[in-house]
Amino acid sequence: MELLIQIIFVLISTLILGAAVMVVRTRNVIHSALWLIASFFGIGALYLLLEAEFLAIAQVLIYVGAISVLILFAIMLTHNVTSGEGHKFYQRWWLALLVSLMLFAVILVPTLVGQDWTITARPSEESAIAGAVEMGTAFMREYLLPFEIAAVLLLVALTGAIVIAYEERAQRRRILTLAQELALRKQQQQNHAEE
Amino acid sequence: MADVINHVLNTMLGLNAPEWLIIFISNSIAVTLIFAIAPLQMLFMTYFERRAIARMQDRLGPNRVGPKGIFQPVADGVKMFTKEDIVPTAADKMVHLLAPCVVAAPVMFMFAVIPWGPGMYAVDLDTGLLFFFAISSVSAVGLMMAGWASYNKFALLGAMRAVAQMVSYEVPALISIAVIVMLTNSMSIVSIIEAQSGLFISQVDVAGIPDLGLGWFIFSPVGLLGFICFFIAALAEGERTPFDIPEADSEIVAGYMTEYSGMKFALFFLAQYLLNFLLCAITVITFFGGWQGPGISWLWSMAVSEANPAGNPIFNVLAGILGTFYFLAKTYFFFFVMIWIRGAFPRLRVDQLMGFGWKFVIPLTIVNIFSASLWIGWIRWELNPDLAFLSALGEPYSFARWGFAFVATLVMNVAAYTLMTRINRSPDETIDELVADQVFGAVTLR
Amino acid sequence: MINAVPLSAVLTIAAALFCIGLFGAMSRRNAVSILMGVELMLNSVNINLVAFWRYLQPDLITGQVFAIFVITVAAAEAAVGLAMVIAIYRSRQTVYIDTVDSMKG
Amino acid sequence: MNIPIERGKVVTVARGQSTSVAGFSLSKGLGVVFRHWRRAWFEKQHQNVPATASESAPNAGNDKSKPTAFVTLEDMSKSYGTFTVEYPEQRIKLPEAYRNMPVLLYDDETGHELCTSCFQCQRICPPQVIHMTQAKDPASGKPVPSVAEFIIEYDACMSCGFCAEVCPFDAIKMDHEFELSTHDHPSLTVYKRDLNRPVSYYESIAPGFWAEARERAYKKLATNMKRRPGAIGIAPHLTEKITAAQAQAAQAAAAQAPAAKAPAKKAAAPRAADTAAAPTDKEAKLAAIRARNAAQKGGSAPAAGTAADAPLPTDKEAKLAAIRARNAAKKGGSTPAAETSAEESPPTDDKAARLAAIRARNAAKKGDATPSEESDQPAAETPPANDKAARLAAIRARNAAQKATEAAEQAADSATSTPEAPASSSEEGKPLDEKAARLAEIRARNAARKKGDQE
Repeated sequence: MELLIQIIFVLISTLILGAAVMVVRTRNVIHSALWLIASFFGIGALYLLLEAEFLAIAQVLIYVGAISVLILFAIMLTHNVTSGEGHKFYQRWWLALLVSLMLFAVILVPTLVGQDWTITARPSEESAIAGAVEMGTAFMREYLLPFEIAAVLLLVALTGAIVIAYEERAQRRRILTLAQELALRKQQQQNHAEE
Repeated sequence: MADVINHVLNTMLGLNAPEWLIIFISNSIAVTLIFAIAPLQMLFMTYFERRAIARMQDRLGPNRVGPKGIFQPVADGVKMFTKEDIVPTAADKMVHLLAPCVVAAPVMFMFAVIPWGPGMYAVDLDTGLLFFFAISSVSAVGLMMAGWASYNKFALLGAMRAVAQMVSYEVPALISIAVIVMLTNSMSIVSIIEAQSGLFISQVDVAGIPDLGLGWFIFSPVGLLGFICFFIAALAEGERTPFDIPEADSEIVAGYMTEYSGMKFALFFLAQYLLNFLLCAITVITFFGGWQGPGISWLWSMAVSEANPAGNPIFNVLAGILGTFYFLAKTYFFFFVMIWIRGAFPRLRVDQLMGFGWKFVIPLTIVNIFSASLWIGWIRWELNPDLAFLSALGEPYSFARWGFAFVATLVMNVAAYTLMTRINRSPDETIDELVADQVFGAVTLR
Repeated sequence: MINAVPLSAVLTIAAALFCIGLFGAMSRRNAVSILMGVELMLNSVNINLVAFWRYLQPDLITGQVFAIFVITVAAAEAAVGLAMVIAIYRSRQTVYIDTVDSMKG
Repeated sequence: MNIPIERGKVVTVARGQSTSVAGFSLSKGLGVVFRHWRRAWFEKQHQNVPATASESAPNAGNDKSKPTAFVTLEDMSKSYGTFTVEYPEQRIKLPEAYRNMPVLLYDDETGHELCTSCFQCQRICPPQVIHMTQAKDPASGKPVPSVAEFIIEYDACMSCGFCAEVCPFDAIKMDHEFELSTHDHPSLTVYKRDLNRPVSYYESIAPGFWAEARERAYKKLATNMKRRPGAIGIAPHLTEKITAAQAQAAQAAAAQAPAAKAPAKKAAAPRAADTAAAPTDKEAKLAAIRARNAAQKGGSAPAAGTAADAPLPTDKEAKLAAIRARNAAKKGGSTPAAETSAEESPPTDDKAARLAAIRARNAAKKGDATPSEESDQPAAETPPANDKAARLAAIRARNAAQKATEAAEQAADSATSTPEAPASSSEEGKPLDEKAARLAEIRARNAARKKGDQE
């Protein structure tokens, strides 16, 4: 059974990392967005493997369902076809690569591997908290304040996003009904007649 | 499913199969069943729709291929298989190929969570309902990919409209389903259905009520308003009239499906019809008691289950058959309602559609959540000792409390509905001006 | 899962994802790609949180709760970020961050 | 309730509902659609056309074989039930004025085609798909008011119905047959043999139209039949039958020798009378008809046209020929118009020659007396050439005379050729010089008239 789980874990991690690399490397912005969605799926699968069921489904619902669609919309609204000019990367992109490699190889891996984590054996089957019920109660009890702050944050962010992105249409085209149109035309004729 | 297989293999045939083999067999049977039943449902649904919409328009509908036109979907299917699959040269080959898969695959996932009868479910996730809607939002990504990959501005526009509509109508769908989750304290679909047994009065165990499996949520005002909002959202999610703007023939050629032909087009078609079926199924499960119906509980009491392993498996089969019959009858009734609405109503413009969604349906669902919380509060909570005067309402879960809650929430919901309709009239027009307002050409219909 | 895969393996996966996200955010000129890189980084943080909850503190739900908060923050950030990108595109007709450097207008 | 709507004027229709609660009108709409759905399972909007008055039973709608027609209500919004007509099994009764492809009519009794090939339809046809050639009288080579070959290219015909409207003899009518798809394209060029339809068929599909056109069609047919020698005007597929029947009738007529005069007189009686006196069994009726035709033909047939009687074995033939010759001579003398006489009854050979000679002389005289008449010649000729025109006219007259003599010898041998034989080459040769003579004569007359005008 352990071997099976290890195989699945290796598969999922290759999916996640492979997709992440592709997100960074591909030229076409749309393709990188699609690879991003693939990596979100991989991360969702990893959560399932870690028995965080509600989180996996929330990940799929929020990231794959909403945020990636938002990113795709943004790309399409700003993707002018003549986006070919200029290279996709900074000239000195290798510097960024060096920094991130250094960060990974020198700092993170030694700390992680060297550490001897005190893995607590799984206490017992039923107390394994995976479900949404415990999370709901936690939100309403210990973490009520962060929950409310998160709610306010979302509200502020959304209204802010709308205000920023709202294109003030100079003259909004109202759909006049026939009666209004007739009235409008009569009015125009009157003030035309007055001049 | 697993316990039935376990019962058959171990007790009946006596060979003590290992645990994982039983799970493997039962799951593989479930998966093959789903992959067999889903396309069949789709075939029958296309036939059912064409006959029903034909009768509504005073004509016969397909009756040439096979007796009464039964094999018409088979003919359509063969046509779809044999049609040449044209891919536009400037299209993004890989994404063009992947798009139908990304649209059709989630629909198959959603079947995993649907219970067809008592004990007849592929998997019982304890967040089943949320899983259902999470996976359904993935197909929106598939639509976007299809629209973009076809390198055709009509397809792109159609895709954007479809995705905007699906995402914006997912909000009311989820909120109106949240009401049901509040009523049943769990998101697992199986427990939602089990909570709808009894007779007309849900969530209140009043002695002497025979368990006829009719305690559906629709019979409470909270459920009624939830059903109305959810069904409107389901119509929009499944792109049925009056919300089928994305592939409305008159406006944008075939929406995101313009550049597809042959098998890929059939996949889109399959995904759309199965999504409609599933949305009807979820409507039935959450508001009309899924496979609940008179006689099920009696049969199930004698069948093999955890509660009484000594039961006779024959009753499993019988209860399953009756349950499936109830479930499918109700689901196809709602599909008929979808077709009925398609036969009766014109199509909404995109701005009307969005306005209707955000200004009418979502406020109603929020009000519905408020009234649901009142409903739960009144029925279930013990009374704080110093609020003695409320003790007149009787014990928690008592009939008196149910009556009071029923009346209160009914008044609240009806008031919300009429308020919403009155608010949504454009502010600068009084009733008389609305009368003078021309809706259809030169004649005002009041 | 606990005895099959050591915690450090999951954490290295998260770290790798973080570094890839960092590289993506730093090396791309297109604003939307930068946002994607940031999303990857946030997701790697989430993996860490869930891994710690699963391996070290399965009884307390804190890990998952914080993962949910991170998700909400990521969503809010993505919304505002993309709104800004669209606003910039509408005024400057370009999405390349290095060309958008003057504070005027 | 129909609402008079003038352009631009705003009309409000109160439907009696006081409040317009949203959702209420939606459910009314659903109600209407559901009623249609429910009643569409049982009711039909069309019923079988009752062939006879007795059969107009309400449930006649579902008998698939008989043609069906739609039930039109005063207020169409009250109409429920399916209106689908399952085409190959059920068919809608086609309206009388339905027109698909033109067909030719022939009279059932006499087998005579109504068409006299007057070329009107050929000229009027917008896509020019009608082609016909006029029948020639095998004996004299003169055109006969009947059509030899009639072709319609069905693939290009657009069924506009112009030919049917313009035909003065009601010979060509529009058919109701629309299942004309075939595999081979050439079969869409339809010849007369396939175009012919009996009048009874047309009467069945368009009774009203035929009732109007009946009188004048038959009157014209009667006159034309008299001018058709032998079996020329008869529909091809009926020719043998009709000619055989005529032979029998001739024998029957001969058997009642003394009554020879009676049939002739009877033949002259208007056609309507024949049908009234039809004997009981069909065979007898046919024999009577053929007798009448033979007598009628005998009367008008010119001496040269005796080909129809050739097969008579007995001496009767000589007697009949004599009767005919006498009538032809009588007829020949009395007819006023120059053309018809020449065409209808070329008198005995010497007369034709004498006429031709007279004409030649006049043409010659005219030729030198009036130089100015050349002006109507094509401008290219100069005045000094007027004697040339006269000489030409003289030459032509001489040829005409010579030809007339040859025609006399041939008259004897052409009698043996069977009437159906297509126009043999000899016939074409003969009419040529005759035409030349006529041409000269026409020019002469024109010249004379022109000179008259100038003074």
